[in-house]
Amino acid sequence: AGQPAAEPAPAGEQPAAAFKAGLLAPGPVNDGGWNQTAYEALKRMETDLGAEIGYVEVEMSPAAFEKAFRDFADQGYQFILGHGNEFTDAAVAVAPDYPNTFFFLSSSRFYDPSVPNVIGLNSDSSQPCYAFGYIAAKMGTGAGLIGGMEIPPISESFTGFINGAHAVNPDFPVQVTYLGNWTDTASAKEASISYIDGGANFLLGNADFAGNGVYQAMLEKNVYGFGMFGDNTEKAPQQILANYILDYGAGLVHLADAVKDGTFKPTSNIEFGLVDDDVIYIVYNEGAATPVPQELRDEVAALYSKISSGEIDTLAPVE
Amino acid sequence: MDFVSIKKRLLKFSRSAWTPFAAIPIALGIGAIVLLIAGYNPLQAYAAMWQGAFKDRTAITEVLIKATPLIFIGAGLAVAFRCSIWNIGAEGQFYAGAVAATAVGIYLGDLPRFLLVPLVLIAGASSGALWGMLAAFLKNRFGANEVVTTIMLNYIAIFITGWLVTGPMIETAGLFAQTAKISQNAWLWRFLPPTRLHTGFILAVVVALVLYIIIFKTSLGYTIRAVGINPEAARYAGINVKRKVLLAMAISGGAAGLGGAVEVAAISYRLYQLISPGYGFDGIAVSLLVNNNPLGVIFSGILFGALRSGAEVMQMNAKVPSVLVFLIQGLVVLSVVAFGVYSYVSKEKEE
Amino acid sequence: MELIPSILFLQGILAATWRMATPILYAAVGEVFSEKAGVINIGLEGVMLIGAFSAYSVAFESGSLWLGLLVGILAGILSGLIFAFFTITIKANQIVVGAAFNMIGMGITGFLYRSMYAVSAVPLGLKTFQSVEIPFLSSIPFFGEVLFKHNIMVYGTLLLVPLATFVLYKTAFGLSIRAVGEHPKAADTVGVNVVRMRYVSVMIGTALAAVGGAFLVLAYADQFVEGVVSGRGFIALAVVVFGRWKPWGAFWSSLLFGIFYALQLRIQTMPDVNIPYQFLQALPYLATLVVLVGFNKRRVQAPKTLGVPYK
Amino acid sequence: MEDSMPKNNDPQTILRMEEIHKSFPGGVFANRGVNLEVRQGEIHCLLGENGAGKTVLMSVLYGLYKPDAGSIYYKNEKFDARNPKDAIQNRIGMVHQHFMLVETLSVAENIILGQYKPWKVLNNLDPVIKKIQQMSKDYGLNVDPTSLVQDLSVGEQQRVEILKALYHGADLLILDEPTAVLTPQESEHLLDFLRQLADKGLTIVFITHKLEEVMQISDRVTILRDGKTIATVNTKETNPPELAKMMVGRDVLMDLSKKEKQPGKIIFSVKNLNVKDERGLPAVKNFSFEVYEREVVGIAGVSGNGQSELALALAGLMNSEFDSIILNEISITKRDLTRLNQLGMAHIPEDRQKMGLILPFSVSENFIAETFNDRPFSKYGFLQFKTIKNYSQSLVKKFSIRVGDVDEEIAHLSGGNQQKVVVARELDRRPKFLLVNQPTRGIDIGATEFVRQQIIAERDGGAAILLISTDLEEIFALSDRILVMFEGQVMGEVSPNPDMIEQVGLLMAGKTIESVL
Ligand SMILES: Nc1ncnc2c1ncn2[C@@H]1O[C@H](COP(=O)(O)OP(=O)(O)OP(=O)(O)O)[C@@H](O)[C@H]1O
Ligand SMILES: Nc1ncnc2c1ncn2[C@@H]1O[C@H](COP(=O)(O)OP(=O)(O)OP(=O)(O)O)[C@@H](O)[C@H]1O
Ligand SMILES: [Mg+2]
Ligand SMILES: [Mg+2]
Repeated sequence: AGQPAAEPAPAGEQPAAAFKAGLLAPGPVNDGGWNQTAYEALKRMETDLGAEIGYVEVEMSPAAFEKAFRDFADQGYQFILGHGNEFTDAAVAVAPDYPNTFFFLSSSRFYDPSVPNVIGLNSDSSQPCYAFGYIAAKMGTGAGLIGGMEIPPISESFTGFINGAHAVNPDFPVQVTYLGNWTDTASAKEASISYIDGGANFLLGNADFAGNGVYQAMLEKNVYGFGMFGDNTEKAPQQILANYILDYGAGLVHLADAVKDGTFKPTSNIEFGLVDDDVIYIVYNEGAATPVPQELRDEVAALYSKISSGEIDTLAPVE
Repeated sequence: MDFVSIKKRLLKFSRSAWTPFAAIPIALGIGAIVLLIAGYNPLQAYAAMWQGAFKDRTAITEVLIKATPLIFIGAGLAVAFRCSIWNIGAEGQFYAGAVAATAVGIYLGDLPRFLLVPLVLIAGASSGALWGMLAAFLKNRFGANEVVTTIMLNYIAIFITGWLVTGPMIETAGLFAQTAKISQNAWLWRFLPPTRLHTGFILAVVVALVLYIIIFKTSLGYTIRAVGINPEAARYAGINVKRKVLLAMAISGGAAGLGGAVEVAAISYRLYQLISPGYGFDGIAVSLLVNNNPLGVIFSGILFGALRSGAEVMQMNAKVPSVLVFLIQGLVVLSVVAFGVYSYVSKEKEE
Repeated sequence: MELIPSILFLQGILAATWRMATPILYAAVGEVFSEKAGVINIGLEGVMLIGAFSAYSVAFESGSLWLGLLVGILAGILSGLIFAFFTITIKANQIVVGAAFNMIGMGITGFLYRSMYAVSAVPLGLKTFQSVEIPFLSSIPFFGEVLFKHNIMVYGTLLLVPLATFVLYKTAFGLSIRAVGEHPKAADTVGVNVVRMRYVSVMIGTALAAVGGAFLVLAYADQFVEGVVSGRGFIALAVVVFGRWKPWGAFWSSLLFGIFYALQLRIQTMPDVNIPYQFLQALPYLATLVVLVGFNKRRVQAPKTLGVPYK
Repeated sequence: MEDSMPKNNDPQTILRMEEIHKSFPGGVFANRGVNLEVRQGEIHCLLGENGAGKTVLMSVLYGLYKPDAGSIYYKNEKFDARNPKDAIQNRIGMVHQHFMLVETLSVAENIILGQYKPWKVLNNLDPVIKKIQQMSKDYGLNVDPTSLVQDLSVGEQQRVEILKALYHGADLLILDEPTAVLTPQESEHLLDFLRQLADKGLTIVFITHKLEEVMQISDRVTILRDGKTIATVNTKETNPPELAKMMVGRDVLMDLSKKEKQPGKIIFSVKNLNVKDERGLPAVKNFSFEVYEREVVGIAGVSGNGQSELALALAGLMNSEFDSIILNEISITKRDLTRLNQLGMAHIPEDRQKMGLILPFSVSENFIAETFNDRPFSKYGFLQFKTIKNYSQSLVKKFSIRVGDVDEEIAHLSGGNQQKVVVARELDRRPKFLLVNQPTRGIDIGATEFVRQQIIAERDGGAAILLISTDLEEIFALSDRILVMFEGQVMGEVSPNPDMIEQVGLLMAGKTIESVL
């Protein structure tokens, strides 16, 4: 059954001009990964703030980006999220025409006082992945990381993982495979099997749709792994040891609330990390065949503060 | 040329050019049924779509902007298809053009504008042409089927681009998988501010026009069509068939490459891994839709641009997944085909 | 590299080769039928998507993989019927209709997937076809792993290819198909129903393409995702040409493609290999080009009326 | 004469077609009330100009087309074939004008094609092969059932076609211009064979343009013109001029008046030409000849003896080796071969549809197929449509080509008119040297007469002409000297003296000149 066609947002006790939040997603919002995270955040604004929401899975061509931003801004959207660094140029081009609209950019560290209404939001996946790497190196024989394409949100998470693993054991075998697309679940699964054949027993997939193939391999070959961006336990209930939850919604609702009230006065770009423990956190799977032991969880907890304080640089260049 | 024959020609042309438009209602009708089944309100969806494409001057110019790469690619493909070369590789040729244009736009960025802009466009066109000629060469020299080679060359071009933007050409900050911005001197003129309508669109129309003239009015076009229809007879008439195949692929690839260059120089100003959302494949339909007539491509390109442009607003406002637009595009193509056959039959009866 | 790891490496690649080749092979063998009869279907990618989606949704709703596969095949046949109507009855250009089918396949499956399996629904995974280890044989070192530990749809190709060869070359039906693609008029004058033969061949083609798509969701990964076919339909087209329009040719060519694909994935897992991954990914496509050029001395012609409507 | 047709239920009558009408979209009326009556065991010729409706009439009988009106009685019953299968099942066999053989299949496969239900397993063709071998022996047809059709000569393919019809079981055998592609010997053989079949009780409908054949073989003749039956006559009671007149509707000049040869200088000469065919086997071996001004040199030979390769090589369309080629005192190198056109050669190719014409193009676009790049047809690379049209209209008039508008697609013209377009285009360039290959194959007498007159006029105008033809009658009618070609070599030169026909036939069969003279 489809969603009901456009109905006015629950108006309730909203002021005359409803608060509108829009999303430009670079891929299908049901991908169980990157795009879905943003979509769910948008839904949170609807439920928590009574915002009127709109999203568009924008054609992946720069020509489309600017138009989509304008289409939203023209309709009075005050909060528009471009979910990916690729939207930066377009946001910067459009923003000066809509001073009353804030343009947020995911996986971006953009901040430029001359375009104060464009704000980069980076959720640092390398931090939880550092913890994953750490766990893998403690518990496993080797790890395989499977990415869709080589872009920063992906490669940074892998850098974090490798750094975490090498913190335990500099010789811990861990390699990265890129698929070159976001849709090929079969290749993702095959890449996972390659790692397993090569002796690895930990997998981490960060490839949107294609990531399903990685979970599938965990399940079928019974090796450990982690869930990315949300609770993926059901995809491999015995094998997933922990999920990295990116509750983008929690982070965004804050911001949106401030935007709505007119109190949002940014002075820098925004970084979400483990320190924002309602936005980025790890949930262990108690139902796993071999849950992460308590001592290890304690060690990981100790890492958190070091990461947050900057003592550990999860993004340190690998080799 | 007397008045009657001019009128006859105009009539004939408008008939062929408008066929796709006449077929749209059919496609939309079927789309509406699908929408209804899935629980959406088709009227609302289509109203949003119409809004998105035509609500004001900006929206219309955005349609033209979206149509631009399709016109370049479609007009080029019309030439290849007229020569009976099934170039499925416009996607790769578009990438090749975008890459070369970006390289020139960045590394020769100090050149003055009047030099740099043409250089960027020439680089894009020639790089696309070369990529296309590679397939023609393999066909001529080894008899390698171009359907296969151009598909393979698509993948290879996309992977090379991916490598360039994550490796050698990555922006100096080295953060994101994209190149630096090309020099401002390479930017195409946006002549209708505040809209983004740029000279690239004009260029696309001119290219389509020129290719139309070449195909139908010149002896070169005569040879290309002759080779496409009957290579044996063309050879007998003294036409060097292999050279025409090479040329047709050069034109086709060149137009696609020029499209890539324009996309970079007018819109994105830099290169990404996925600079094309599948223009090369849409271009096939854009060209075939109007029976491989480069002039008709202007219309079908705009039609596809409008559908795409409208689909995004449809998703924004009517919450209908924009993937639906692929379905509608496909249905448009099929109904045009059916329509074309129908009008052909009725024409036969008239006579 | 030491001996044992290198044998394991090879074993892994070869086992993966067959799996990776399977979806392409189904589609390619189907396309052999279609092209032998004179109809080229560049819409394979779209048909595979349609097959994948319908197989998945039925298997998901009913809980039966076999029912899913069956419905996938039916959806393929229906697509073929429509394709045939346009290309054979209406005599539209086959490339145009194929291009339209790619769009329709992408659009309809994406749209229905969104509408039916809305965001954050229940778990969408299936219990896929599991590996069937052939008794005794699967315990043979090396070969056991490579050949005898696959799921039923992979083994299915072993049935498919000889069967397709048999049908094409050893039955009156196959004889008619081959005749219809070469010289339809000649076939017509001896009482072969050209239109019917082409319809049937096209539908065999799309049915098998749908099986290839269904394989991806029923026997590889466990759920449909948009664009899951990821270009395999186009590869299958290449495989048909490369395999010289023969089922066994398609078999070896898809294996060749599979081996390069498996190889590139394996090389990416190897430490100390610093080739940019994009070059590795380009490997299967480059290899296809090179082999196509290098081994194409003895030119085999396409069916003579390929792409040409009859009458 | 129609009154003389036997009425209903004549036991002798096997087939009667009454008032058959058949038209095609676009207003072509192929049959406009044709009547045909064929008697059991006779050889019945169907005669008529190109486009008279012969093929269409037989196709209607055979179930390929549905008639618009009219009725058919076959073996005294109403007969209405919905498709060829019906016809075959009713023991009607047809050998089509253009071979209906699938080249990539074997002879046996071609013969059994369409004979079985789809699910019939053809694992073992041995019984079929045996049966074909037996039949081939019985009929003296000499056909190897296991070879691929593409490896067979034209004559062999013809025999396969006949065998196919007989294998399917035929009481009525239709042959549509079967001799058009055969050598005299092959034709002779075929005619004898058909006579034998008829003597065994088979009924034969035989379509041809060659009046001698009609006279030689048939019992009765039906003449069609413009889609209507003109007459049915007993062969014994008629003669060629009368037949020709009925076909064309006027008297036909059967022999060409040709001025005495006035030898001039050598225009074209070739020394030691060698050409390899597509499979890389030598097709033309050390071929040398010269053609003088005002002279027609005829190359006679059984088809498949290297004539096609010879013509293609000279036209620069096929790779070749040679010691020298001289055209009009210019020595031609290998590279120049493709430019021979510009140097004064014209070429009328053997297959107009494959090489001479670009079918979906218009008549006028076909007229400029070789000159499109030259002034005045093209200026600065732009085609000059007005000039081209005027020029085309003048050619259409000059060569009396029957076409409504020069912008019409050439595919819509009849075969004879298509050939006239090619001839007109080539001759209008006033060539020094004219290479003509099978100029009248498959076209009717009216058109044949015209084309031959044009060739002679060209000779008398000073051109040197090389005429390649498998039609001996044509060779003798047009040539001043005859070279006989066998397996790629010149077997000897003879003069076109009608007494020499037998010798030429022997040379064509590979006998040496010494043994013949
Ligand atoms: N399929 C067709 N569609 C349209 N017109 C046709 C078709 N087949 C034949 N005709 C037309 O019908 C007429 C009769 O053609 P037909 O082939 O019967 O002539 P024919 O007597 O066999 O001539 P020929 O001696 O050249 O073989 C011609 O004018 C031809 O152009
Ligand atoms: N579908 C068609 N539409 C229009 N014209 C057709 C069609 N099919 C055949 N014709 C024309 O009908 C004519 C008859 O066909 P046919 O093959 O009998 O030619 P022909 O006059 O006998 O010439 P030839 O001697 O070369 O065989 C041809 O001129 C052909 O171009
Ligand atoms: Mg005929
Ligand atoms: Mg004829």
